[in-house]
Amino acid sequence: MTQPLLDVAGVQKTYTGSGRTVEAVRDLTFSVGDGELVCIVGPSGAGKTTLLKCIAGLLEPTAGTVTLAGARVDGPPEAMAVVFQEYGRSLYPWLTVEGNVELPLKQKKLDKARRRELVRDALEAVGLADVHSAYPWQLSGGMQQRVAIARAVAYEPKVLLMDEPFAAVDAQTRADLEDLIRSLWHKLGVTILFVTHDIDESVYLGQRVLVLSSSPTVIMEDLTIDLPDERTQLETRSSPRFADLRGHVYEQIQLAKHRKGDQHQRDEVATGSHRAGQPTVAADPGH
Amino acid sequence: MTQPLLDVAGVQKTYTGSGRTVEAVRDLTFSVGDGELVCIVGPSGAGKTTLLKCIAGLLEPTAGTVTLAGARVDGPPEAMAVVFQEYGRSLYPWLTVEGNVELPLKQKKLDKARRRELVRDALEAVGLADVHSAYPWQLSGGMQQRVAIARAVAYEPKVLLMDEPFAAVDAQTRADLEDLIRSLWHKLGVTILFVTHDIDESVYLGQRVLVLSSSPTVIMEDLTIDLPDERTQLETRSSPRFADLRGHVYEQIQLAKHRKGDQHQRDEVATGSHRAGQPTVAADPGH
Amino acid sequence: GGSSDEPATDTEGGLAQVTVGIIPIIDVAPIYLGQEQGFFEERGIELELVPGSGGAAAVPGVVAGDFDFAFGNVTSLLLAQTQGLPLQVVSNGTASTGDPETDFSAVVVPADSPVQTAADLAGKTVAVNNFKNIGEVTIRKAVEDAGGDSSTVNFVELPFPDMPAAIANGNVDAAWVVEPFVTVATGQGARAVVRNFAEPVEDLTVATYFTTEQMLAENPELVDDFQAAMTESLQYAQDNPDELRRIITTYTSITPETAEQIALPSFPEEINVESMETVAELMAEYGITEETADVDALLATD
Amino acid sequence: MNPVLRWGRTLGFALTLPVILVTLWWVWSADSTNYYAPPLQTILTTFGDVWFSERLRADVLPSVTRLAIGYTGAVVVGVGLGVLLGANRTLRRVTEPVLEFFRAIPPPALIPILFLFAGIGDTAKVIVIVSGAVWPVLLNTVEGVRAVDDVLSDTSRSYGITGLARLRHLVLPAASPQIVAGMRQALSISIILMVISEMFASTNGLGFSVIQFQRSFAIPEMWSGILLLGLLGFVLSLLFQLFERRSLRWYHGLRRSQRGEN
Amino acid sequence: MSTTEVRPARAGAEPVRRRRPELPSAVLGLGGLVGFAALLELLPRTGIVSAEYFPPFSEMVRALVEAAGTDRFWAATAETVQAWGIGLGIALVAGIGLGLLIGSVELLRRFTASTIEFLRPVPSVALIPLAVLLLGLGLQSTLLLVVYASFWQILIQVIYGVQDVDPVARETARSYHLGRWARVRYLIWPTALPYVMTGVRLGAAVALILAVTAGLVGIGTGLGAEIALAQSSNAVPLVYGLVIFTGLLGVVVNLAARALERRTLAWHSSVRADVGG
Ligand SMILES: Nc1ncnc2c1ncn2[C@@H]1O[C@H](COP(=O)(O)OP(=O)(O)OP(=O)(O)O)[C@@H](O)[C@H]1O
Ligand SMILES: Nc1ncnc2c1ncn2[C@@H]1O[C@H](COP(=O)(O)OP(=O)(O)OP(=O)(O)O)[C@@H](O)[C@H]1O
Ligand SMILES: [Mg+2]
Ligand SMILES: [Mg+2]
Repeated sequence: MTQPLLDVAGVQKTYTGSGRTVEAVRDLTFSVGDGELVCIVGPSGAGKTTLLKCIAGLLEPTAGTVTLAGARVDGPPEAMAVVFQEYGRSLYPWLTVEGNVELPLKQKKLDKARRRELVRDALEAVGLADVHSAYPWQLSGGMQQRVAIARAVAYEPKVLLMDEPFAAVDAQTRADLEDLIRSLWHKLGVTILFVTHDIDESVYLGQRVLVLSSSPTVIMEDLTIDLPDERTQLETRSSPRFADLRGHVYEQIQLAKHRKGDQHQRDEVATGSHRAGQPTVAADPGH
Repeated sequence: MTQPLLDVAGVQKTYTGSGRTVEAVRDLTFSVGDGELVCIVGPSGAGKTTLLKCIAGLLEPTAGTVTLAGARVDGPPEAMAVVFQEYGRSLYPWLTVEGNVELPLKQKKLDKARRRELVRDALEAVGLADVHSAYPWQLSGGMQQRVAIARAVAYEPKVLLMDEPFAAVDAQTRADLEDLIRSLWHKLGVTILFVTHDIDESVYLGQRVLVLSSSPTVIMEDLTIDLPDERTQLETRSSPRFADLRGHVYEQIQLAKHRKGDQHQRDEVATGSHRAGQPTVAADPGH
Repeated sequence: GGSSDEPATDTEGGLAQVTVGIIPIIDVAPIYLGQEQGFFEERGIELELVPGSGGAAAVPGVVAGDFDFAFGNVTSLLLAQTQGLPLQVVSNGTASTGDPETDFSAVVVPADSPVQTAADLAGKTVAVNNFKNIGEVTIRKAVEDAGGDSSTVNFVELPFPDMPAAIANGNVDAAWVVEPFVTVATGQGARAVVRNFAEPVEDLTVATYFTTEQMLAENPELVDDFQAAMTESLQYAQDNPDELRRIITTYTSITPETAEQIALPSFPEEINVESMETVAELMAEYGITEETADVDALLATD
Repeated sequence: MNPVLRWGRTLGFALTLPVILVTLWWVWSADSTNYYAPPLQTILTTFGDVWFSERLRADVLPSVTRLAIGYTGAVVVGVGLGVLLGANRTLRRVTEPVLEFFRAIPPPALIPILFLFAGIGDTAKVIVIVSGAVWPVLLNTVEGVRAVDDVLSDTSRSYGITGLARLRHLVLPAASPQIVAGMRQALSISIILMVISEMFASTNGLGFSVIQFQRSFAIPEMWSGILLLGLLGFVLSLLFQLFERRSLRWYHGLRRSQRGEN
Repeated sequence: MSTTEVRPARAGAEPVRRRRPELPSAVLGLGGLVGFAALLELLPRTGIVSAEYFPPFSEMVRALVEAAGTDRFWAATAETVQAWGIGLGIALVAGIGLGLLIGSVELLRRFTASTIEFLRPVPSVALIPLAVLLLGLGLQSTLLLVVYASFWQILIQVIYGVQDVDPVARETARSYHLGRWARVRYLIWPTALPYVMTGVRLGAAVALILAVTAGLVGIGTGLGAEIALAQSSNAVPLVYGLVIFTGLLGVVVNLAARALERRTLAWHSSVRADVGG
């Protein structure tokens, strides 16, 4: 691992308010090296978004610290871009697609020609070159999501946080975007934290995969993906090692879903190893 | 096929306004029998949401008609439930989770006890029994989406339209929900139109899969899924027939992505068969 | 105010209930005194006095029948007369003392003002409470009598209470004030240059009580009774200045000390018809009315 | 739809109800003997005599000038202060009671104080207009700023769009629907306060004329003035609509498109 | 390509919403009022304005306290509050009812727009003679003025609020066949509520202003009439004392409105951000 850039130490987050207290994240500790590409997977409601927001300096952890490049994060750090899960609401409805992508660049004080270029390239990369002058609300869900991605890409961040960025796009586009992210990562050496639900995606994309437990959340597994660096959709996905890793993550997720932070710790104390927690009442009541 | 319930005939939809005119849907004709489960796949921006809204009576087609149970649709028909792609915004922030699910039931004039029961069952089915009194904005993205699903399920509709309903949930939950939908479909005999990006999902769920071309949209393929009716995640997905069908749809989608309605028709006239259109400029500019 | 559409309803005690719209200033002290002394009750009238700010509300109040009688200054009534409103004057209200030294109304200027006589007001800015009203008429007459050109006076509307400050701050060159503000302004160093009620018109009738023609026609006895009671009240007021100063402090917020210092108006029983005619002519001359108001038509013949 | 037809429709919508109401008024007042409610015919005749004359320049123009300055002032102060208070909770809590205090004070009671500080000229009148019309803009701006979508807000923060850029690119556009609602309220309140301000220390103006007519019992003239005030309000609101349509194009477009109206 | 180093926090970036211990609003608000009072005390004391026309705050309060010892004062207050309460009540019911109706029926909105724009700017004060003539002096006329002035404010707010309904939420309601009433109750009303609350606060203040003004111009009784009386008697401290009292009534009204808002708008992002979380 290269020298650690991001350090998450004992982060805990409890939401209080309106008579409901939720311990979303129990205790997360991990670090990410400069230029790493880390995928985060975990059940719905595990606290992935919460974690990302804490790292982005948008939410203050109840306990623990996030350190970026040696300094404690207590506000949105410079040169970091975030793609939000709620992509639709993260686009400015009063700006055109182009305007949305360009706005952060203006803030970066880039000159007009450079902005133009970056905007055009980014929109082309996500396949939206022809809708640059439309408003976000004139676009389909998947197109909106791609605008949000283009915005982050055009920003040329040092650290890129992405919260299920491909959830609304079709399989083919998704594959294209995955390759786009990996190529960007190669080209720019950007550090990427990538939250996804798609296990294949996490394995295909990442150098490491973090598996989170159900809320209150701890880290179930920190898996290094030892696939070759040069990956292609067809070959990589059909390699036996890919299948192995994929299967492993899948298992962990299924475990995670039925196991919460507290059980996890209890288990560890009791047996020193992971054991499947009891299944929840959910799912398939018809049978 | 059972007697046709829904008939979509020559539907075309052009968006005009704000100086931008988009022919989203060119010409769609198909019908769905009573009690069928049809999946719709197509590239991002193909017009799937547009089509669903036309069927739901929320959008008037520019040309063509939608007929439901013999009557022309010109407003939201009775006993139809819709799960919107923009799940977050379709939940009422001023109502609790429970309140959101219960609201349509009140409208159905069900008595209190029955409503309670339906709400509880539906929330349990989507794995949210313990957050019934939270507000939607206190939930994670995937949880919000499941609330929207619970609302549709509790409504016990005759026709259920779902627009990428599982986009924000993790793989395990997604599998559970897929089985939930199929079991509901068996139990209640409801007719389901299901838009998804996940090819495996469309094959696993549907009796038929409609593949749409890029916008302006036509139907590229109407594929009957001849898998056995009794499906399980493990067995069905590993069957060779599943792989075949999956591969077929995948091919079609890739074709669809690079082919628009006009090309499609031109091609058909010219050669009488499908041919891959030219690839777009998008994707992976880094290489 | 518990007003009734039916004028003068009989109460159980056989008293006629009469509503009178007044302005809570010094000028209406006699009616308060008369009420206190029982002059109205003696004549079968139970008086209800409804304070208002005059002008805007009093005339429509009478026309609409909310007030049986109301207090108003002569220019307003003359103006209403030329506009064809069916009003009738029934009793005197206030009059100038005619004393150019101590009348209750004055045009005041800052102590260091170059204005020494009424003539000097020409070309100056003078505050009055209402345009085209009694202040404007009497001031213009005073200016002309002193040999100035009254058409060059710039009148500005200000409420009386704001005038002392406006003078002190130099917002206006001069201001026409009535008591207690004459005392207030002079107490703060202002100087009175002209007593505009006392000098230009002799024995000026300033304000009167009035009703509608309808009331007069339908209820002549009541009007008579009101008139008689008013006459007695005015007389009593004229004869008992100390009583007058005392009663003022009961229905206004004027302090007893101020009440001791202020100049009182005169309360003659009779209206000076001649002064009203002069005012009517002046109003026509100054273009306030299009034609000369018919004073006789306004005065209730009894 | 072709433009002629659209204009026709717009005009039809705009005129139908007024025509009905005016007709009713006309019929109802035709043989009115009530001094204060003269026949509409009389009022309309008077209207021409009174307003199509020197008064248009001498009275209407100064009024409209003061109105324009006062309204602009109210919008600038209201939006400026509103953004400040909306964005800063502590400041809002400190100042709210004081502002509420001022808001509840009747302008006529405030006027003497204004005379003390601003003299009796046009400045005081403009301040009267500002002091009354600022509230709807202020309140709506505060609420609009407070209600900025959290995801949008987070987006801005994470891209370092802070300070003035945040104001210009996030806060103002996001609050603009509510700010515009406030500005629209303020427009008619400005007209009302223009009249009230001209009740004191005035020598000209539309409100001044109306009050003078009222005081000198020139009732048809007074009514004609009220009609003119209404017309002024109507014309200004038309202009305002043009402004609103331009500045909130995205908002109306968004609503319309998602209502499936295009 | 960007070579910007990753730095801890942007210059000028807002800090994370921290839950630092905060003074309660009551204390802060009171602080604001005290500061304002101090200013009022200092202005005349330092001679910036003449104490004769603008007495120090302490004298205003003394005059007010003195007045508060009389029944007359409290009767006047009761009258003003009564006119205010009834007037605002009528304006609220009418404004909200018609606002919901006009706002949600496109056709109605188009037909009434021009008339509303015409009537709105007509000042209440210009209607005084008419009010007196139609309704006589006293409560009814005061009410007409109060209702006329505050009604428009509430109406416009409600109409704008109704139009702010989120399109996806609206489509949800349509597709689930929420009836007219259910749509108003569960969709339109909650959406418009923030606007309505602003309307209530605007309308409440305007109603109070008109209830007092009616007294000031002599068609009603109550605090306005008391102020007019004090003015015409040159009781300067009392005038200001009464004006201050009126302002304080406004503060109380706002407190009530805020409390109501916190209850009804707990879900709204504006209130959410305020209570933290
Ligand atoms: N604003 C909030 N107030 C209260 N609770 C919250 C809030 N936001 C999130 N939560 C709770 O915190 C937990 C974690 O939420 P989070 O959004 O981080 O999950 P997630 O891992 O991103 O899930 P998903 O994959 O569904 O998006 C959930 O139980 C959620 O209910
Ligand atoms: N309100 C609108 N105004 C203008 N154009 C629109 C509007 N809604 C959709 N479109 C356009 O219509 C086309 C189809 O959009 P639609 O939302 O139906 O696609 P979709 O198939 O649902 O895509 P996705 O899978 O990304 O959700 C897109 O090109 C989009 O830009
Ligand atoms: Mg999330
Ligand atoms: Mg869609």
